[in-house]
Amino acid sequence: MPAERDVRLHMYAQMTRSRYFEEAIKVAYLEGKQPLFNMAKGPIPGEMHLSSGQEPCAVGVCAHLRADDTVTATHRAHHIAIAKGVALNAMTAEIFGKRDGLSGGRGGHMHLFDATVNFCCSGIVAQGMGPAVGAALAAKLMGSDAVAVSFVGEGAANQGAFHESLNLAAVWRAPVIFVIEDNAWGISVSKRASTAVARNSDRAAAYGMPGIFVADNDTDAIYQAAGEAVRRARAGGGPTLIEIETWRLEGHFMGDAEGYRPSGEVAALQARDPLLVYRRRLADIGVSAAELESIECRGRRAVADAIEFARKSDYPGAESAFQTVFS
Amino acid sequence: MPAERDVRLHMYAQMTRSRYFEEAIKVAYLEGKQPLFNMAKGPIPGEMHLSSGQEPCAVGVCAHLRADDTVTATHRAHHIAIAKGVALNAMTAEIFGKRDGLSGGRGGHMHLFDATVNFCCSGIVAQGMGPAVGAALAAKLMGSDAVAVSFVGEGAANQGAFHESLNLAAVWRAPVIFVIEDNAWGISVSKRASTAVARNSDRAAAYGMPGIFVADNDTDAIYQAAGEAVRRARAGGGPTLIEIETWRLEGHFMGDAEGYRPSGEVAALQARDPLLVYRRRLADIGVSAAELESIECRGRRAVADAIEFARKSDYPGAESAFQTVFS
Amino acid sequence: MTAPTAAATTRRLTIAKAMSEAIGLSMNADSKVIVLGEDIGALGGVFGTTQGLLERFGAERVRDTPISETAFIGAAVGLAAAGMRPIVELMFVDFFGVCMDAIYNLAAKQSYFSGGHVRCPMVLMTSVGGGYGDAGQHSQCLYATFAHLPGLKVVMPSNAYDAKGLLLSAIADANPVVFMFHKALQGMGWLGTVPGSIVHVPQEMYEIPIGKAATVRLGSDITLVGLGLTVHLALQAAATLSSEGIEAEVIDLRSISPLDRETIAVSVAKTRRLIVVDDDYRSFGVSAEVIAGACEEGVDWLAAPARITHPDVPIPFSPALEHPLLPSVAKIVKASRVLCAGKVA
Amino acid sequence: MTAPTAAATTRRLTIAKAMSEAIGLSMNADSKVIVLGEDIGALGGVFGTTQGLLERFGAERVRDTPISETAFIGAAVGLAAAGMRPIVELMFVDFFGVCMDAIYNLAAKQSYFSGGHVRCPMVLMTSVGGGYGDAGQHSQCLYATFAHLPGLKVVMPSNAYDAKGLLLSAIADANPVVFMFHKALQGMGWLGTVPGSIVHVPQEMYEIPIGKAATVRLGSDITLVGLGLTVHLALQAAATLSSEGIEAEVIDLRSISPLDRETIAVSVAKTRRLIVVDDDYRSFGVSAEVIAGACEEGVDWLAAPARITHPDVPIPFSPALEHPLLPSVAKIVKASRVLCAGKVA
Ligand SMILES: Cc1ncc(C[n+]2csc(CCOP(=O)(O)OP(=O)(O)O)c2C)c(N)n1
Ligand SMILES: Cc1ncc(C[n+]2csc(CCOP(=O)(O)OP(=O)(O)O)c2C)c(N)n1
Ligand SMILES: [Mg+2]
Ligand SMILES: [Mg+2]
Repeated sequence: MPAERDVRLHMYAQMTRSRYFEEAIKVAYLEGKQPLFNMAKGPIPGEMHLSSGQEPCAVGVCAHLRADDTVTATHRAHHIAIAKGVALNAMTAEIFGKRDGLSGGRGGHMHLFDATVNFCCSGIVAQGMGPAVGAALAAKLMGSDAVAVSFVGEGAANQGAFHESLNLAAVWRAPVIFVIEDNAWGISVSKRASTAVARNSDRAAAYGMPGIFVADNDTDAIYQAAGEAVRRARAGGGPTLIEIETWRLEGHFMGDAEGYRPSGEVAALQARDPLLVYRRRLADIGVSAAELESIECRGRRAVADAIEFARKSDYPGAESAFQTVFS
Repeated sequence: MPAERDVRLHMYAQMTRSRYFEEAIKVAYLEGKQPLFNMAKGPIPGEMHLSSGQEPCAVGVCAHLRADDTVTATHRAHHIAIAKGVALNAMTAEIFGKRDGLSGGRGGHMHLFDATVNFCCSGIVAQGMGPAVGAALAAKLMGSDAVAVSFVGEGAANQGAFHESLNLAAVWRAPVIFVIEDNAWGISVSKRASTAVARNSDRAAAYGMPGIFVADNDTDAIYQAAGEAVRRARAGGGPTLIEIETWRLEGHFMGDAEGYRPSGEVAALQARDPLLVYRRRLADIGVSAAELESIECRGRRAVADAIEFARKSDYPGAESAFQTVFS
Repeated sequence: MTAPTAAATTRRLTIAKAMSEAIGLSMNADSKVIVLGEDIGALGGVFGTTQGLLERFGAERVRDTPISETAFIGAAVGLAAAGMRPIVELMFVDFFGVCMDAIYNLAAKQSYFSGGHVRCPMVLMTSVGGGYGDAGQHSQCLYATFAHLPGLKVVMPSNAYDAKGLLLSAIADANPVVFMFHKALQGMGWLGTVPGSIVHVPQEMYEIPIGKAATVRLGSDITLVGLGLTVHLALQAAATLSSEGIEAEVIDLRSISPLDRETIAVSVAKTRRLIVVDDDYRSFGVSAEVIAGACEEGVDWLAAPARITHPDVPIPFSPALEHPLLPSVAKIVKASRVLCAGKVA
Repeated sequence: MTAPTAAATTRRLTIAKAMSEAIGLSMNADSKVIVLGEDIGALGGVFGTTQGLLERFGAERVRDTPISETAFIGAAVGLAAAGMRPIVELMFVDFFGVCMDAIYNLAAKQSYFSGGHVRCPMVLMTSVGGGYGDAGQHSQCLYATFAHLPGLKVVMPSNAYDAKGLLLSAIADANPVVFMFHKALQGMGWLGTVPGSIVHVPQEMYEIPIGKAATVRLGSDITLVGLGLTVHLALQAAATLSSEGIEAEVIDLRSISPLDRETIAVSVAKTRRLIVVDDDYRSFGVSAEVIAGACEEGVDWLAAPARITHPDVPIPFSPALEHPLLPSVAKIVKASRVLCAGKVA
């Protein structure tokens, strides 16, 4: 069944909030990095991987998740963290390396951990998959119907951890859903050039698990596919692999000149920006312009508040670098 | 087409030689390890993984190979080394840790390297697969029609290197054949308990390459399947995955009590010993008892000579431990 | 803290049995403790670390895994994050190369990346050491490879008493602990065992604190620092040296990381002579850290500190090649005589 | 052997350009040289190590790979065994955990296991170092992690001249060489670069011998040993110290393994004071090996040797946390003053 109206509004709210967030991060990230771009400078140093264009993957899946469900994500995780309900202020402060950040500035944008909603991410491609299988097994052993979801990019589907984790999940019948966000690129290397099959969802057969492909970055279709997978997992039906066709509207990381990308590709994708598409769809089902604008407005405010919170927060004291190495 | 008569006799000769070799190694290995079994003692210390029962996999595939074709094998490699044409005397001396061994006693039974026939093996599960892809690419780049074959056990099909290597081979259209010797066991863990699919050959679809399953440890069927794969590879048709149902007639390693193994399993397999089966088949096509016996006799003599050669060879001088760390 | 001498009779166990016992007691006490690894079920562990556990606790809590170290060690990290206390076995430390990311980038950093909000209470058991002809991919020690990386605790017992106490501490620890056990001390019949590793082990639960070395022999002339197997070599050497009028103090590190620098410093301040005996590769290893750590403190050496280690070459298969490369009682005695020459003179 | 000062004008290149140039020259000279790795084709390497090579040599010899380090580094081992000379890039050294077996159990031991009959002429290029806010999985150095393992040579240049010469030596070597390049010296605009790393680089091919350190500044009071980035910190500190009457000798290791113990020994025999500056984790690292190696030789120290390193904690993201943990000119000056206090007094 298609998503209820309120679920769709919720997903739109999350998508817009996520996009506003990336736009605000983009602005803050570039501060101090112009005219000469130097990754080490400005309020947000280091690499920055934006998720603009991939919001449907995050919201379509996470709309089915509870706080006690686990999500492990990757280097490109802002949209997923927001959809999973990670505290926006603390997450933003973390990205700014501040004391009030999720981990007091120790982790940064590639290492966002929020125990309250069981969210984490790691910067090593595909390495979050094993932990997701473990979290799923933990739920099973503790007699809970919680599930785990591991988000990865299509490039991760060629990493050994992908294979081992899917096999192990299937052998254990673990309640885990593997979600591949196929944005067609692994930095500068195209999926076609790196992957021996057209659809990674076909690889599910190698593990005797259902493999679902969702085309066209379609929020409602993702919601539906994820819903079935999550229900199956909660009911003890074991793991599912879902590959979602999505788009990367930005460079791999901020500062990526994207010389490798066919000219016009990004423009063509922007014309089909999933936020515009979904907004139109909501209007078609009768959601008023006023309602949409108020959703957008709330999102903008939440993001603005988070950025302000992060900027106002102090830097951590140097001594705290030595704390929490061990618990 | 089925194998020519002379090819079949050649395969039978290799199989018997291989079996006699394992029987002789078994005897030598147990010297000094009785009554109290201590792996460190005797003329052959360390782990010993015998291949008895798996000879058809080795001869059926290697019958199609030339000296300039590369083979990478595993911890259980004697049958493959013999089928690939590794010098038996030097190989045996290596297993005895002697100066005349393939590497002067540096490698031992899990690290047999013979550059003259491009054979090597490694003790880390599945790690020989990447090098096989590399050797295949080297042949392609050098304009040769040589191929590479990577032998692994079914347990290796759940290791990340398996997945990465098959995908890379397919993307590169490398002339490599991946051969899985499915003896149903990874030490004490059964294939059923560790593998999410019944047949690893089905996993070939995840890489868009042909996946062939050969049942019943059938030497001629293996020969035929391997022939097609090798011809395809030489012709530029890319990689193939072959899974062969075979039997492990011994423990995982010498000293394995095999308490985990269903009683009667080994006895049942012994009754279908591939050497007996193949000997009968050859008799059926009219190979005389005398001819068979002379083949067996030559094999016994070659093995006896190799063992004697190894025993007579000196131990390497201690100083040689410091040589060939670098070339 | 130090192990009772083998003289104490009643319950003399091998390290393998002591480890199985420690795990069993922990599984009894805490349903969150589970075991994962290759051949740890019906087989009871290739090195006997999980004997009888499958029968007692069942296949839900004692899980044989596929040969997928990256996945099942990664799974242990996720289990630990979710509040379980997984004990995972990496059959041979030599296999770390297929799964190190899960160990050093995930397990080791989970607490730090989360600011202490997500813990990683897991134990990674792994076998180390050679000397029995298993060649270059099944005989390595790699102590420093693990100890160099922050966020991991690394321990190794030299006897069954310490094995049980250290393993119980590791299981109780809120952090990832790499528990190394030396094959030459494990007490598997088929491997042969240094008798000194088989000692009295109390039935009950007890802990040996992680980060504390044990001074297993007192002496005033020279400090011999060892770990695992080399502790026994040092003790035998000390006996010989004593008959020559050289009294060696022998320290069993027990913990490689954190390193008990204080116990070492106190000893070398007294003896002003130091030999580190380490069967890992020589350079960039434990032996260098122990010597450098002592030198930083500004010891007024009576003789330059020395190390007896496996040289910087892969471990060869042939006994004729491997045995001469390993630390030995004779090498320790010889080197100690040289360092103590001044004394005799 | 040592790099010409930046004064030498004509062809001042970044390390990135010098590396691309070295690879291009080798590919011209030898058709067996090929390059494999992630984003080394159209992108020219995330850190600019393969700029222009795809255009010049085509996709057969300059191969973008899937994100499959185990497979493509393993493939490099097979390519090398077959007589090719693969250059493979591991984008960040931090990723070693997913592919170390191919590096340390296959590449490093191929010659030994084969008794020298099968060589492994391959180069593994990998980026190291932090300081730009890339956090705990993209800022590590791990020098000792590689240097501890036999069968590998490990080098790291501090400037473009050495980068080209060391890379040409590595490509010509019959053995696996891990070529580390420090992100703070690479000369990618987007990373910022220590100016001293950009120096004159001759057009032609030349080699810098692997295993030889460079004494880049002569001094009689104290020896400062650095590698990569820390060489530049040591040189700046030496300038300040000189104005205070302390003359520091600065050694650029260039090769981590084999370590040039003789150059270090000669220097400390003269200065009798030693500080090792190393941005890798403190314990069980390069700093410990350099200090222990010197102490073994029996130096009559004027002051206890010291090390300035990244402490044993994961690398934090926030600049407020990371920067204070890194070696700095100020820390070197301060520590040098302490060690030389005796002199001034
Ligand atoms: C094991 C490993 N190899 C390489 C990298 C470097 N790297 C970071 S992101 C990335 C591309 C990942 O592509 P994909 O999985 O499709 O995710 P996307 O960036 O498209 O979201 C690479 C190669 C890494 N972080 N980890
Ligand atoms: C990466 C790795 N993990 C574990 C081992 C220990 N081990 C050696 S052989 C083996 C079983 C291999 O099973 P399979 O691949 O089926 O080969 P077989 O022994 O049946 O021939 C295991 C687990 C290893 N050598 N390497
Ligand atoms: Mg992608
Ligand atoms: Mg098997």
